[in-house]
Amino acid sequence: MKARIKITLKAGVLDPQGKAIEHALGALGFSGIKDVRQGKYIEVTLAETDEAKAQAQVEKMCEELLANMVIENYSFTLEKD
Amino acid sequence: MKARIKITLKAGVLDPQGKAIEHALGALGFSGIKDVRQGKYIEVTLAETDEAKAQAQVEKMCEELLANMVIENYSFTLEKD
Amino acid sequence: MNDTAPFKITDELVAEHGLSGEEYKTLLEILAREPSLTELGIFSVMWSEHCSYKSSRFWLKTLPTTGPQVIQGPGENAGIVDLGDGYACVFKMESHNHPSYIEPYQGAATGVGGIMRDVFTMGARPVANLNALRFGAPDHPKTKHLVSGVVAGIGGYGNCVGVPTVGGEVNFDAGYNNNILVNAMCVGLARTDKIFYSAAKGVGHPVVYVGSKTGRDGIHGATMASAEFDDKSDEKRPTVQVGDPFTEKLLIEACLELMASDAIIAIQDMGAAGLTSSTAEMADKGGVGIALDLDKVPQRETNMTAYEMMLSESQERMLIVLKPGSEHEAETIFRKWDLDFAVIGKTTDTGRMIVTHKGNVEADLPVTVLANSAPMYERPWEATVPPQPILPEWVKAPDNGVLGGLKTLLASHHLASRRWVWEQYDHMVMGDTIVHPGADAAVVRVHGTDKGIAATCDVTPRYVTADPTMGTKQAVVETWRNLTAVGADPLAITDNMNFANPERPPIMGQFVGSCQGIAEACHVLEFPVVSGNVSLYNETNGIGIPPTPAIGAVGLIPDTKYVSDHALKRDGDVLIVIGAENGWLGQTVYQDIFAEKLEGAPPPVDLGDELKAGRLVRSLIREQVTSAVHDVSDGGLLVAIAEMALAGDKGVELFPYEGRQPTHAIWFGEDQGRYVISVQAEDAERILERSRLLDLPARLVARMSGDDALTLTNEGSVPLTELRQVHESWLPELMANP
Amino acid sequence: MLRASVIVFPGSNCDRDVKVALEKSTGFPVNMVWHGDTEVPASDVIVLPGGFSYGDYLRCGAMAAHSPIMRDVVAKAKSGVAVLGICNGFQVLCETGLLPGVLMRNASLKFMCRDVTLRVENADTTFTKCYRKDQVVRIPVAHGDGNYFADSNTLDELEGEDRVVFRYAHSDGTVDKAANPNGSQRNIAGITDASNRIVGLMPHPERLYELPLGGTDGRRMFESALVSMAEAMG
Ligand SMILES: Nc1ncnc2c1ncn2[C@@H]1O[C@H](COP(=O)(O)OP(=O)(O)O)[C@@H](O)[C@H]1O
Ligand SMILES: [Mg+2]
Repeated sequence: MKARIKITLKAGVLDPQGKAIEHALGALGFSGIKDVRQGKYIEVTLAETDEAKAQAQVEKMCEELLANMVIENYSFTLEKD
Repeated sequence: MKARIKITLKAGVLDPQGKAIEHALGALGFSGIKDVRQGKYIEVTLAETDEAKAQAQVEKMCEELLANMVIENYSFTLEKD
Repeated sequence: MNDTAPFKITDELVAEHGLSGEEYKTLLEILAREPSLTELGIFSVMWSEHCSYKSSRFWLKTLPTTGPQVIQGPGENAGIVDLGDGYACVFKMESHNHPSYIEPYQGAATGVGGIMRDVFTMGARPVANLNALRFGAPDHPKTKHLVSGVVAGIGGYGNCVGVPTVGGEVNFDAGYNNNILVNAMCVGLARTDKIFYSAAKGVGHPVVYVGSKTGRDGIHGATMASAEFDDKSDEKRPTVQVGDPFTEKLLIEACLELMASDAIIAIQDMGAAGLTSSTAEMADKGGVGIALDLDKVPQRETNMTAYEMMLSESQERMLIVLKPGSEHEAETIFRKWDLDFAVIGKTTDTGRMIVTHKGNVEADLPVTVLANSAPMYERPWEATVPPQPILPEWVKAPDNGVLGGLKTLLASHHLASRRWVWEQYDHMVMGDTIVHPGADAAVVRVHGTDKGIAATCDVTPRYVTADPTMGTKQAVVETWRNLTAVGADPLAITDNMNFANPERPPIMGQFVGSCQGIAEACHVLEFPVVSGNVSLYNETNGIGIPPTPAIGAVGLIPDTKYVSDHALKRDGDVLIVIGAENGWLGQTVYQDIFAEKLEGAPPPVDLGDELKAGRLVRSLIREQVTSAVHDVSDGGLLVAIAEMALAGDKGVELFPYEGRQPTHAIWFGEDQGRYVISVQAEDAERILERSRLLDLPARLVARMSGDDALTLTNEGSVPLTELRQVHESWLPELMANP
Repeated sequence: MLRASVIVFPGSNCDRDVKVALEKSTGFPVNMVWHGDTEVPASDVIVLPGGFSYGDYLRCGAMAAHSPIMRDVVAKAKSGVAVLGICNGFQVLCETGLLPGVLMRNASLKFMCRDVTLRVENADTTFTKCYRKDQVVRIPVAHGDGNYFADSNTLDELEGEDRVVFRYAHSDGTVDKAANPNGSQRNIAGITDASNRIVGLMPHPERLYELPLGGTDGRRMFESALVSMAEAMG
């Protein structure tokens, strides 16, 4: 199974990278741009074939390592290969 | 409109981060994990309301700034607010 | 590409491999048969300009490379000089120009990684990195993107590995608009009885692969580095190598740990042309054959062919020939550091490199021929005719007065502070940096001792363009002066010869002139070349870069008590300029900014005077008479004094010049062989006398004023804060907007 | 007597620097402890050094926080052993939860290596005893992710409990945005736990422990550890 994980900053957490991108887009002439936020996108291939178990496994990964729950949220989708 | 953009490394390009995450997951006791790849996830809110125009605008942003087209690919979805 | 499918070697295929028809004919004669595709690939990289030095070898052989301090001259991964007491300094500089133009972050990062491997492969722990960077005009649309990517890449790699980046230079010139230069230098520290070489002596020894896995990175990188750009290269975008500094750090630690044991016969990094050139060179130097089983090579991607594995330039990989029986010990160390380890072959008595993959012999080539048959060209050359000198009177005085002129110069792209660059580099990690970036040369302590290593790099391409021989002599001498100014005994240099297409006789003439300049300066200064690198074909659509022979140099500080820097610090001191003042304005920064052109001959170098002045300054430093020393270079005397005042945050009052030359020529001329020293007022007369006895002009030029301004009698005064502001703000402002 | 241990993670690169600075400042030898080990030898002080553990990949300090040795570091910290996290070590302490908050990318998005001036806010911790409160000290920073972030409740709590140890300040001691090199909340450069024994900071005291390096302001942190131990012994 393939897990596609998005890790995003919680609302209210300052995002210096997002801000810099917003600024740079403005300087490049893109107008009407706002609320740029940068997060991470992680793909993981799992040996697990049972969807529920895979779900639990990915949640555990995110909580333990992939996301810092103080500032980040995660969400993911699972896909059979 | 809100664009949700995924930026991933092209196939074959070394991903040191992905490699290290895979290794760390193994050390944490997750088994059967492979092909971990890390990319970026960027959200942008656009003033543009026309879908085709927004599409073109985001493509331009990706090519010009958000993705490093030498080593990265991008994909995105658009969503009306 | 598929190795096993039958194929025909066509003219196009040969041309795609960068071989000329002549060269391919020679190859057929050598082999007495058609090569396999893998063999063609192997030869193409071995015969590339980058690996074979085919255009430059003839002239490089004329450089002085010996001296009592030299432990290893050119020919190994890096050069080595003796520091005494069992310590050796290992160093080299290398270019990563084309990759950095295509992908500035990764190109520069992998350049740093590559040069560090050249150094630690010899048993040295890297202790300092430097970089010489040339970008296009500040307002060229690509410049900022390239500057920010290159600087971030150098910092990203060096900072993570934990080696301080302590020095370098940054230039902007339209001549580099389409061909930037990224030259990285690494300085390492070894014990003289623990130096490792690449000769794989002895038969039946295991050949071991360690580090990262092999992917399809940079295949054809070595030939790309030797091929001229054209407009299509923006789109072509060959497979870029991505660096992994974390793995490099582990690799350094693991290799140094293994080197502490007795297990290694030979070791070599896999640099350009990866497995091919490392195996060929190791086997050739050891006088043995080598058998490789590619099935054993750790691979990152699936279905890799023999061709791809032999040509891959994946980073962070090393090849080691072990003493038999030590495989287990070695494997334990590399596993501990989480690195790949695989025995991929052995040395043989066949004299051949035999490469097998999936049961097929993919290459079977005679080692000596492979390593030594590369063509050597004595390319036709046309010497550059140096322009006539111009008189100082021909260049007008600044409209804004001498102090206004100073401000303009300090804020110019030539002279503005590079702090924005070096603050992105960790220049203090390892805890031994005692002279930081911003000084004439950086100094790092030999860990745990009172010795120091001073390092610097320099070249002034506008001088070299006008007169390759004199300009390159000047570059060598300027590094020598920079080392002297921090109190070091200059030891040796490395060079990075960046030029355009050598197949054009005027370009080849620049190269030849440069080599002659290096040879003369190194010979007189007893300052040999111990390593180097050549980067040719730096041109796009027939427009070449200015000739840029970057010189990297190291010196020894016998006791760090006697380290000097250029910051004024002792109140009540006076400043003396040592060396002749002729007001030379041809090819100067002043001329470029105020006359908006460069003309005339560059300032001449008198090697005899340089020796005298350098020796005098070094003795004064060792006698602890000086409290600050700075050499006079770009921008001339007033710029040098202003830099000293700014570094120490101490005001000075300049004495009016009363000689025959125009004042602005005296303050801004770039006459060579000069130093400014800060000494106590009561010592001044004695020092002036000592200098004159050596036939070296010397003049009292300023005194510490006790305030915080730079004052020139009859001209007025400018606060240091104002000078600092214009000097420090140019680069941050340039880079502030993308 | 001071028994100090420095943890070595793959990618640590100030481990030797801090060992040398500790030994030179206190006169006692320092243990180096491998991240793969499961027990820290008996120590008064454990130091998590600067560097790029695991390349700083994913998030700074995240992977190191899960190293086998960290279980014992956390246990020992909870049982009263003093812990100092410098730069990457501070990031690791936040990732383990021994200290609150997180260190984000510098507001400039650039790595920054230079001297900064700090105001000592809390001179009662194990590592700041030898400073005076409100003293201004000069110590270098070298980081790309030193932008301290915590929610405002946590920040208020830190301030209320006097747990901010250092703030970025001007040389006259004033604290404002211009003195802040990385965008960190309320100019925070270092914090402590409630017991004043677990301290994390972004600046590198080991880089200014002796005059040839340009100053000795950092040395006091190591001397403080020694003094604290002597006091604890009575
Ligand atoms: N790319 C760089 N990396 C690190 N330090 C640099 C770099 N460029 C310039 N510097 C530092 O800035 C100072 C001024 O550089 P430069 O003008 O070339 O000095 P000089 O002319 O005295 O050799 C030197 O200390 C140099 O090491
Ligand atoms: Mg220079």
